[in-house]
Amino acid sequence: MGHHHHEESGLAAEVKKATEVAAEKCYQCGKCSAGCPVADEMDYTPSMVMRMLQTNTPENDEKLLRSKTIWLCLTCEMCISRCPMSVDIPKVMDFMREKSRYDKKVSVKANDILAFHESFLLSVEKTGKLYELGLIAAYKLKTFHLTQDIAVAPAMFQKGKLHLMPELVKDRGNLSSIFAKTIKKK
Amino acid sequence: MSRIGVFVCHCGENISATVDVEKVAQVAGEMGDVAFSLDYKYMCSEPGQALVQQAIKDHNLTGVVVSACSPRMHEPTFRKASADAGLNPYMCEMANIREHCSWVHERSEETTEKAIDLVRMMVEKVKYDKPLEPIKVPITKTALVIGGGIAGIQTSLDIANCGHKVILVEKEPSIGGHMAQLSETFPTLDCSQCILSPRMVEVAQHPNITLMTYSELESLEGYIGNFTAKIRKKAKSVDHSKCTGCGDCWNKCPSKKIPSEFNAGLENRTAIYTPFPQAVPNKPVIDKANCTYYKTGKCKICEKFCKAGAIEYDLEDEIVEIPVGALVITTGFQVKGTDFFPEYGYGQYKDVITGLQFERLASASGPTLGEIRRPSDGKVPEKIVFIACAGSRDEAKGIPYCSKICCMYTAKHAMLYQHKVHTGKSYVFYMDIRSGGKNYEEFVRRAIEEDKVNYVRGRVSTVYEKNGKLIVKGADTLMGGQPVEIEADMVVLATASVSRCGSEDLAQKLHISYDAYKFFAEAHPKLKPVETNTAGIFLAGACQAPKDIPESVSMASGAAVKVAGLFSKDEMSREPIIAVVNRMAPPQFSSCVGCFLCQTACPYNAIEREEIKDRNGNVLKTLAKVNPGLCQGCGTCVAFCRTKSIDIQGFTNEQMYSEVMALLNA
Amino acid sequence: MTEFEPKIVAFVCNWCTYAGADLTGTSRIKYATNVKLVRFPCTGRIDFMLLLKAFGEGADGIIISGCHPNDCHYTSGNFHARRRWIMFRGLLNFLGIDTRRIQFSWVSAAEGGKWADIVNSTVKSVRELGPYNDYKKVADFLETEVTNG
Amino acid sequence: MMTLGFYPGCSLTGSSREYAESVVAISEAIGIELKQIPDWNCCGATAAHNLDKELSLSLPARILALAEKEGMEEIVVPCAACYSRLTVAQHELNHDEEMKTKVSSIINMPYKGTVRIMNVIQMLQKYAVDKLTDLIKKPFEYKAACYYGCLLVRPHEILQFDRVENPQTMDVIMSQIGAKPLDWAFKTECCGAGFSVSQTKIVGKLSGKIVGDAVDRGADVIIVACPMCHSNLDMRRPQIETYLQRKVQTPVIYITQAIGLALGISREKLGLQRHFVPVKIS
Repeated sequence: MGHHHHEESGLAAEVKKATEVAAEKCYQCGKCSAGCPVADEMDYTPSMVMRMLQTNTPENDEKLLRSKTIWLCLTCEMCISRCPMSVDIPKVMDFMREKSRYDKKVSVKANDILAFHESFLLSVEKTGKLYELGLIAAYKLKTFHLTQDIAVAPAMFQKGKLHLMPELVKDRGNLSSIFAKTIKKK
Repeated sequence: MSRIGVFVCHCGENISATVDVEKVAQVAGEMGDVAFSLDYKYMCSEPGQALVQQAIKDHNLTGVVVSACSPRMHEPTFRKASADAGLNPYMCEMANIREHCSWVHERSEETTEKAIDLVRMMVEKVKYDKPLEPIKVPITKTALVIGGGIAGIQTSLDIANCGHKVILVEKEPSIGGHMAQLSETFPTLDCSQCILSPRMVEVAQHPNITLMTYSELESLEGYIGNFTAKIRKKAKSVDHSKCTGCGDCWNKCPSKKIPSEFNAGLENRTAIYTPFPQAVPNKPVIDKANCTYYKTGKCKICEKFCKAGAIEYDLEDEIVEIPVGALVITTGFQVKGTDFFPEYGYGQYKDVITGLQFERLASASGPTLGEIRRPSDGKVPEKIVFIACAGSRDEAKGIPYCSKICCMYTAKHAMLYQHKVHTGKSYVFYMDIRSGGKNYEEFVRRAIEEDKVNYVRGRVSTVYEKNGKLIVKGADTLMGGQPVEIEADMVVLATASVSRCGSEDLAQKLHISYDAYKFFAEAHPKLKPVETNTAGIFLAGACQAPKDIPESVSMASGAAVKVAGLFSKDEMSREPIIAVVNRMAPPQFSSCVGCFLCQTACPYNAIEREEIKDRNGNVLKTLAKVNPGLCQGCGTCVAFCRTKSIDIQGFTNEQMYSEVMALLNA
Repeated sequence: MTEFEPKIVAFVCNWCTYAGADLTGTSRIKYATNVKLVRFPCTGRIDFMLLLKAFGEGADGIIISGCHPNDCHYTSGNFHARRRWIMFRGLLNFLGIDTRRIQFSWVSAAEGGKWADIVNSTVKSVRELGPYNDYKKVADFLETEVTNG
Repeated sequence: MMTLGFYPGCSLTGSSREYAESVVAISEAIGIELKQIPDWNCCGATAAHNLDKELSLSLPARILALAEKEGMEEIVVPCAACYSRLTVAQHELNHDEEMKTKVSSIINMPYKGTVRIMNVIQMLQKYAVDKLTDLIKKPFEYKAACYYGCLLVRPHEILQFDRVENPQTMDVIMSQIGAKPLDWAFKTECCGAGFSVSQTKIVGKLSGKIVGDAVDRGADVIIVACPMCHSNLDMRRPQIETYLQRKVQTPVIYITQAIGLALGISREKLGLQRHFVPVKIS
């Protein structure tokens, strides 16, 4: 009793397992790419990403994990909100980013973006909240963009928008244990 | 004791790939009362049927079980074959081991076991089968056609030309349907009205056709050959026998702001109106909902100007009852409006229009007399974008199917535009080009190669208005999904074709099935495309699924032949699957106690009272009696009967019990 | 230990569910082999004594399926069936029969996928309920109480 | 005075202080006391779901669990990003029992998933709409381009807030306080969101298109309900001007600030002095 069982492997299969998004649903209409605000900055447009998953070749899987596209996706959800087949591309992007980072395949072109995310989470891990000054400092150290926004910070202080000292969550043990059990586990 | 033959079909490999057919035949051969069994590649083929017939004769069979496909497919085939070999056809049953077994399970022992169980079930049933004789019923040789579009027109003419009476019912004031609205038709570009109008006139003048416009089916009772249709003739407020169609009334009517249905809302009409100048009949009706007189009690301007004195405000809806022998349903389709598309502006941008609206713009009889001018400011669009698959093939919008006609009419639209606006640029956003049809692909190629229409393979994400332009954001998937932005003057959406609003109600009145999208269901997707599951009711045109003109016309002629075939005889045989009340010797006469619960349950008023009298005329007992002409064999009465006195032939209590026991006591 | 395979009988109408199950086949959608269909002209024809009989003969579960409301080929048979089912359910409760063993549903001729889903979900739920051994009670009831209406 | 749970989120304590200030100010004016969730943490924002799914569910779950512990039935989450993360996480956990159990053990707290999460517009719809008209001291008579961004309306299946194309809820509230909301094309286009620091050029382009369209259609002011959108449209104005190749002075203010002005609350209390693009309207 039951269905044919094909042993599925490759990135598309991993995507399906983790996100329940089936790449084969995509019929390449391109509505996602048409509406994506950063499609023209990407190395592969969203519809192209789905096509590459469909080809199910190790070469294309590798290209995707090393692409700039996955890090440029803003999760604005425009694609899925208009997708005629309800293919949840943002979920696919989240999965591929996570995997790309754990597999150490992040595109050098995405260094800044990754650095920002990591600095952000570092701040959350240490303080429980976003410590903006700390975030900027950590980001600058990671990227060597030492002079970026040099004019903005003083203005922010002046407008009362930056705190010198972080606000701290009291139960920081709880926070670091959350990090230990999730992102730091792998 | 019965002598039963079991015939197991391989159906090529359709059954034998998952069911061990040899084993089924062998086990069946060992079942009680089974005198003969075999398996064969194609039971339904001529040699296959011959095998059944030969076995009936050789083994003197009293019953036959064909273990093959669904009885809905081949029961008539094998019953006829059995009858030809001298067996009563109702002694032949089918075990469905294809649709209900081989096609829905993998190859396994369980699958074969299940097939054997299904065969056993039917063997048990056959044991209790009784020879039945078909019921003869007379045929009313009048057809009722519902819907006066091209399908309805064609089928009416074909039936009428075979010499039979036709009543053609149309709910609008004129026949013509969508085809009358079209500009030119693909792939020949001949003018739609020019080829349609003569047929509309022919319908009106045909001695065998009674045209009832502005009318709708109210209810339908009866069965094949013997239906009774009630038709509501809506009050026209104009006496058409007096009206000359001069037009004074609509020229003077002060209510001029009603969106014209015929012009797809691009132009207005008056409250007293004919839908279009070539209407048939070309006489007006008053649209009561929009008429000043009906709304306020004052006006009557049309009456003042009517020289013929034809205006009659007091006319009321009339319901007529007509006996008919068959029906053809040709109610057509409708297209989604632009308001169905939030991402294309919710229908708020005047210059985003539907394909049907474009037809009116391109039509010589349309609001712009055939010039392509955009609705907002009458400007000739210099750049025009056509969006195919607008709503179709879109699961998220609830329309996963292909609307079938859009690829072709979009190519036609772009071509017409290029013919009319030589300096213009046109773009077609498409997903696939579906141009299967005679000269269809050539037509699309002509649009691309000769008329220089720019085809872009991709869907459009959004359209918005800015500075009098429509910004179209699409993508070119043949360029890796590269975004394409076009500043257009007009956008035409090839909106999805959907079933007519109200089709569910109509299906329920007719007791015919419909699919998930409310298109009417044909009896078999391949071999019975114009029949419905209800005998005597046929389908033609886009009420069954989206289709173009040639397809609608062929289907209409097909349905007409079915009707003409039915009407070629004076009476017909009906399946004797009807209820009967048992009879016994006096003094009981029947186990029926005359409670008449069955009468309350029967949807067809088929249960009558029968009085059993002695020689002196004294009533001894009152029993229920089934009128075989009216009974349709649903069996609801059987379930209601407390004394098990009423039973349904072919599905008797004995048979059903034996089937269940056979299944469970394997 | 092998998994318990319940015996399930489906009483279906000819026009909607039988045709829907045909469509399941035409569409090659797979489902469990446990369910076997018995064709009736209409769900209105289904005599509920027959259901008791089925339990009495060893069925672990029953599916009754016909046309959607208003879609009955015979106008109203499915309404009668539904009304009778509501009454019958009371009787089952009275007899102490778990009504989860009877699945009442509507499957149209267009709903091939839905039919497969119903079969599979019924097989699953009846499998969880386990074999049905109380049928003797029903059979006795049939013998003594009901035979005379 | 009624009390509602309050999750300000990190931005509202720092770079978007004025949003918090104006939310609190108008809540007071309509009779609502906002009570912060004790010891709340960051929701994880874009970074968490970009890098680790379980983390992106656990951080919001801790916040919601704390609110539950405090007995809060409804919480107001003014930051659209936090609102989105919290709502999406709650939805995912409610539809995945296994993950719910797992996350509960990660945060080491019981988690039910029953707290109702509201954005500021929903709070206004529910508790202020009928009072607002009476409280207006000085109608906000400006042409306003209401900018919703992504996170208030998408994913619609989960958020179920407003319609996904050309939403109207902010427009309705703005017209209630006297504004003329504009029909414009970029209401729900993305501003560049989390790229504020890492991809300032992209932010300049995306936000530039938004500001450009609003200005072209005659907007006096752009109204937002998201700190990320605000900082991109306001703080990144130099990059926007580079993209548009023109100077643009049109201010960007929070819907709560606009309402505050209409209710006659002082500019300082509403934090209007904290913007980069000077707010000259009053």
